[in-house]
Amino acid sequence: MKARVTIFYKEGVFDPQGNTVAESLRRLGFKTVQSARVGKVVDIELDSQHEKDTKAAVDKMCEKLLANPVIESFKTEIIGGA
Amino acid sequence: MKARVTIFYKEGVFDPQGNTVAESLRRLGFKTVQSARVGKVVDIELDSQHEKDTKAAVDKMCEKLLANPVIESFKTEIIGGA
Amino acid sequence: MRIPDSQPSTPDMAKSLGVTPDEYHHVCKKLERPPTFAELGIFSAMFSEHCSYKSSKPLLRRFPTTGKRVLQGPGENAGVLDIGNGWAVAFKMESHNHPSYIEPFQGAATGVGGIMRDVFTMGARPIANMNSLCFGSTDLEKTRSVVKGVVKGIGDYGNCVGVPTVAGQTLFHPCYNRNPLVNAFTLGLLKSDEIFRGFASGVGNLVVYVGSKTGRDGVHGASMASKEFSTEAEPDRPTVQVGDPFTEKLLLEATLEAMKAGLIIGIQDMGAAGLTSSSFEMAERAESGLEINLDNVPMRETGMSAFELMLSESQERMLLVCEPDKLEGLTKIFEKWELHSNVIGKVVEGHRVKIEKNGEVVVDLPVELVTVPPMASRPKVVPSDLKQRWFLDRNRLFTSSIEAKLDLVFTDINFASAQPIVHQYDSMVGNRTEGGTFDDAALLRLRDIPGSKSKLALTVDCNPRITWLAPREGGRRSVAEAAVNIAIMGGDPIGITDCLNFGSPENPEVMWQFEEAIEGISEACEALKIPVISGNVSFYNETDGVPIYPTPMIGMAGLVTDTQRVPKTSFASSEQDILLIGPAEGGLGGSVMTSLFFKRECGQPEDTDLNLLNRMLKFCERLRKTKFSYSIHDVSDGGLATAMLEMALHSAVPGIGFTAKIPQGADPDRFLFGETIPRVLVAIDPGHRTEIETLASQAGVGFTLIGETNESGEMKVLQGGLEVAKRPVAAIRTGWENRWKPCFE
Amino acid sequence: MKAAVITFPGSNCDDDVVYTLREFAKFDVTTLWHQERPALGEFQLVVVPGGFSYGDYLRSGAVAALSPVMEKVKEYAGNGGLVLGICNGFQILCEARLLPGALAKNESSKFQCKDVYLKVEDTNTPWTNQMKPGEVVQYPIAHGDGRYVCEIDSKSLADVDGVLLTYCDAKGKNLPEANPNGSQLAIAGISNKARNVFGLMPHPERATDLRSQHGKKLWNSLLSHLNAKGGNA
Ligand SMILES: Nc1ncnc2c1ncn2[C@@H]1O[C@H](COP(=O)(O)OP(=O)(O)O)[C@@H](O)[C@H]1O
Ligand SMILES: [Mg+2]
Repeated sequence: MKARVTIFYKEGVFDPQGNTVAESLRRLGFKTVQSARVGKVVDIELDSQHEKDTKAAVDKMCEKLLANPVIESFKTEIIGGA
Repeated sequence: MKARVTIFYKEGVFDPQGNTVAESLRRLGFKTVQSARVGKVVDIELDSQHEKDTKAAVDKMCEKLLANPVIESFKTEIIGGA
Repeated sequence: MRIPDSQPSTPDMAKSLGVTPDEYHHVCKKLERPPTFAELGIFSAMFSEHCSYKSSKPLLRRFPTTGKRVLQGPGENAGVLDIGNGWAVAFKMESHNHPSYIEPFQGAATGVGGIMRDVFTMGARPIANMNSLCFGSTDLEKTRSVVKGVVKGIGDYGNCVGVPTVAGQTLFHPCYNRNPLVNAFTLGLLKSDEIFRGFASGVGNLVVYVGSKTGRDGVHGASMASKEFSTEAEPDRPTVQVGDPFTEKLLLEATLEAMKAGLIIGIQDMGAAGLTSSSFEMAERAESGLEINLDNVPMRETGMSAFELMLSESQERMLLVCEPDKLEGLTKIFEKWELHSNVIGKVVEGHRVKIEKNGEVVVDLPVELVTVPPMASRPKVVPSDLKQRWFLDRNRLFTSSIEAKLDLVFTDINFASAQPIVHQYDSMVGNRTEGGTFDDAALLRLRDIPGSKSKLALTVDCNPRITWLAPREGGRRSVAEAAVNIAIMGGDPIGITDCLNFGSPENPEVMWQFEEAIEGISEACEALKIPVISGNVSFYNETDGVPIYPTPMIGMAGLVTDTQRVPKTSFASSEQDILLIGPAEGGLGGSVMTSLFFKRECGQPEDTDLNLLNRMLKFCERLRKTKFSYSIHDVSDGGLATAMLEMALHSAVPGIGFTAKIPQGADPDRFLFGETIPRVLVAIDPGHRTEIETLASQAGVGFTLIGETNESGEMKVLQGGLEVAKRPVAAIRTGWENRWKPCFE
Repeated sequence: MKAAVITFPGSNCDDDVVYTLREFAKFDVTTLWHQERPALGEFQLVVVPGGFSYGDYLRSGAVAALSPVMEKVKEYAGNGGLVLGICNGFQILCEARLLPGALAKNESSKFQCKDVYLKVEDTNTPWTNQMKPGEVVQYPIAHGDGRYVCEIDSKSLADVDGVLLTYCDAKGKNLPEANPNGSQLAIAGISNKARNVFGLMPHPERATDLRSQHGKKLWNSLLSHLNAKGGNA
């Protein structure tokens, strides 16, 4: 099974990278760009069958390692079957 | 409109972070983890209406700045309405 | 539900913001009204321990702070020392302990950012960073992730801004399990007549905000740093900020450019308690008044209240004062560096700060009421179990072999190569770093000063084990050890900064430790005739009521003027004599060996002989003026055994080995493992031995021939001609090189 | 001899290079701000220095490669002008397509600062003519994204044009443990077809009058190349 975790800084936490990206895009002529946020995405290949259990395990992984809940929020989803 | 760009190292380009994440997860007891890949995700808020035009613009942004075709591959999608 | 900025506050609000009933009463009486909610926010930040020094200020007066080199002592963003030729150095050290536990990477990174701003605010270009780190037991998962994050945070920030991290100290002890220490030091270089200060002077001058926009992040950071941790603390909103080293670099260049162009009157970074502390402190120093309109503050989020704007700790922001006709030039420079700037107020008559938002005055306070908080009275008491701590069971020590004790010391977590940390730091950017990053002190050439051959030597040191057993000696010894390290690298100490990390000041035993440590630091500085020019106090380093070991970190600068050589601190070849300069034996109280043997720190540390220290510095000075080459290293943690082995482990000579002979009549434990300072090892070709011995005699320090180097690949200890211990260097090296690696996997 | 050193927001080795070019190579050095679009014809050398342009945000060198001054640098390189990119400068030159390949995250995913050994692979260039084929020099590295990735899946150095320096051990062997970042084929520095554009991750300017002093060989190569051309590049 394949899971995807998407991690961003929480709303309200300053994202200097996103800031720089948005400014650069505008400088390049993409004037419609309002703002940008840069996050991390982690795709995990798991040897498991049950979608629900897998999602629960991946949520645990986020709490334990992949994200710091103090400043980051994350989303997990299953994106591929066994 | 809100667009999301997901960027990974191309197949064949070693992904050290993905490797480390997979190892750390296994060490933490998540034995079912086979492998992991770590990429970047950029969410862009745009002042635009047309989904198709917006997607085309974001694809251009990727070519011009957001991804380096020598080592990276990317995917763009529209994830939020105007 | 949100409280309006201008609403009068209540005692309950004060309590929930950490303002004590006495403090609140004092404020109401002076104001003849309750402060508004926004004003209360200001008091809560400025009366916090972190900003007010309410427990420590009277005790800090003990420090010697004057001297012929002192151009700026404590009281400014950083202290400044004259180094001759019209040039000066500004330096300071600061803690970022609590944030680094909650979010190790960002906590440590923003710590480095903050201290660099303190230094370039003075008009100095930062040229060197140091860091001193204390972590808990590496058996804990949490410790390993903290180590990894902290080191990466320090590295990423300094590397990106382009300031080399040239030295540091790393220590592991369970007392830091839930409260790691992250102390960051920055030194900058400036012309001695171009010092800038945090003065908001000149009625009619403009108050300008520059740097990142203000968000809600870190609202309450300053008060967080002044509260003990409890295990269940789960902050409901981010109290840790994200650092932006890129903006810091722009701010650094723009600020120095504007200073050079003569466009700035006074300047201060927005550190702890952000806009609040910078505005009130600048007005205080200049004895001026300010009017500020918060609507002009660049904001990252919508709907921010005055309370939030005044307390936000968004990073990479500065407040400065300029003359109105200089504004255009100033704005141009900031625009060039792609920075936001905005006029947010002006300097006015009187001595009050008045703050407006949405056309309403929400703060109107006399400056002194905010900057001169009521001092807290803190009782002190000698720890009741001190005498027990001092008991050291010599009889039990005798039952164990020398080999067993060597193994204890050589497998200690603190006996390790710092390479996994050091290689993550750019130690060379700036093109000034000489010598290795593993030497006793860092050496920097000053290529900026035309014609000057002077160099700077820098080190940070502290011995918390000793300080816990005998805080006065701990303070003394930290300074003494730093001085020896500087002298070894060819320098004369010129001044120190400190970072005093302690438990809760509400604990009388902690206050006793604090006062004693300050006394010890002061005695050592007086003996060395060097000043304390800046520093920082971090209290409340404890978890669930158990204080950390008192950790008064010392950052010392030295000046190298009389030599161009970069001394070697490792063995340069085989067949050299090894001389121990100083006493043949050292004290075992609080030593690494006895702490490991008894599984707790014990024994009464012996006092550092400060006269002997001065004579040792004299010896080092004479030694560096000789013509022949030598290797030199000081004896500290782990004693002579460790010091000799380190000289072998850092050596590039293949198969290097050595013997150590226990002198006749000497106590083997005290000889091999004693940690009294100063003791120094010198390795030289046998032909030069008598010259060294003569130098030592002339300087009035003892010496003993204790062994020689060889190519055996082994460490051998001899007593009365018999071999009493033998260990292969290669096997020890493997453990030593790999010990900290698991923290970085 | 005139050299231009470009400063981008976030460059931090610009001053180090200026110092070295002035003190050691006696260049008349001008610094250029990235927003400028100056005529570069008067310079015999343009240096894109190390640092963290735009904080290395998004991808090292990516944003800086789009700066106005880079249009001029491309023009200058197209006319055969000498362009040197060090560390972040190398990354910028790759991102600007002035050099082939790309620089990915170090294999260790960590920043690495230490001295490394480099083997000289080609001496017939403006940058290496005072070095010997196979010679080993020692420069420091200091980077997090220094893993060179070729555009083609090359199995040997013979397939790749323009490689001037590779990571090696003290004896000149390209051992995996001597490759500090996992660069493909141990490539540490590469030039374009015409050899007038050169990028490398290690820092010769930090090894000129400090450390190994082997950086001198690079500057001497440059000077002898320029002198041979009579100073008009
Ligand atoms: N332990 C100390 N020793 C000497 N000076 C100190 C000490 N603690 C604080 N100071 C001085 O008090 C002033 C205020 O310190 P601090 O609040 O840490 O500065 P900042 O506001 O820049 O963070 C500084 O000038 C600092 O040098
Ligand atoms: Mg300050």
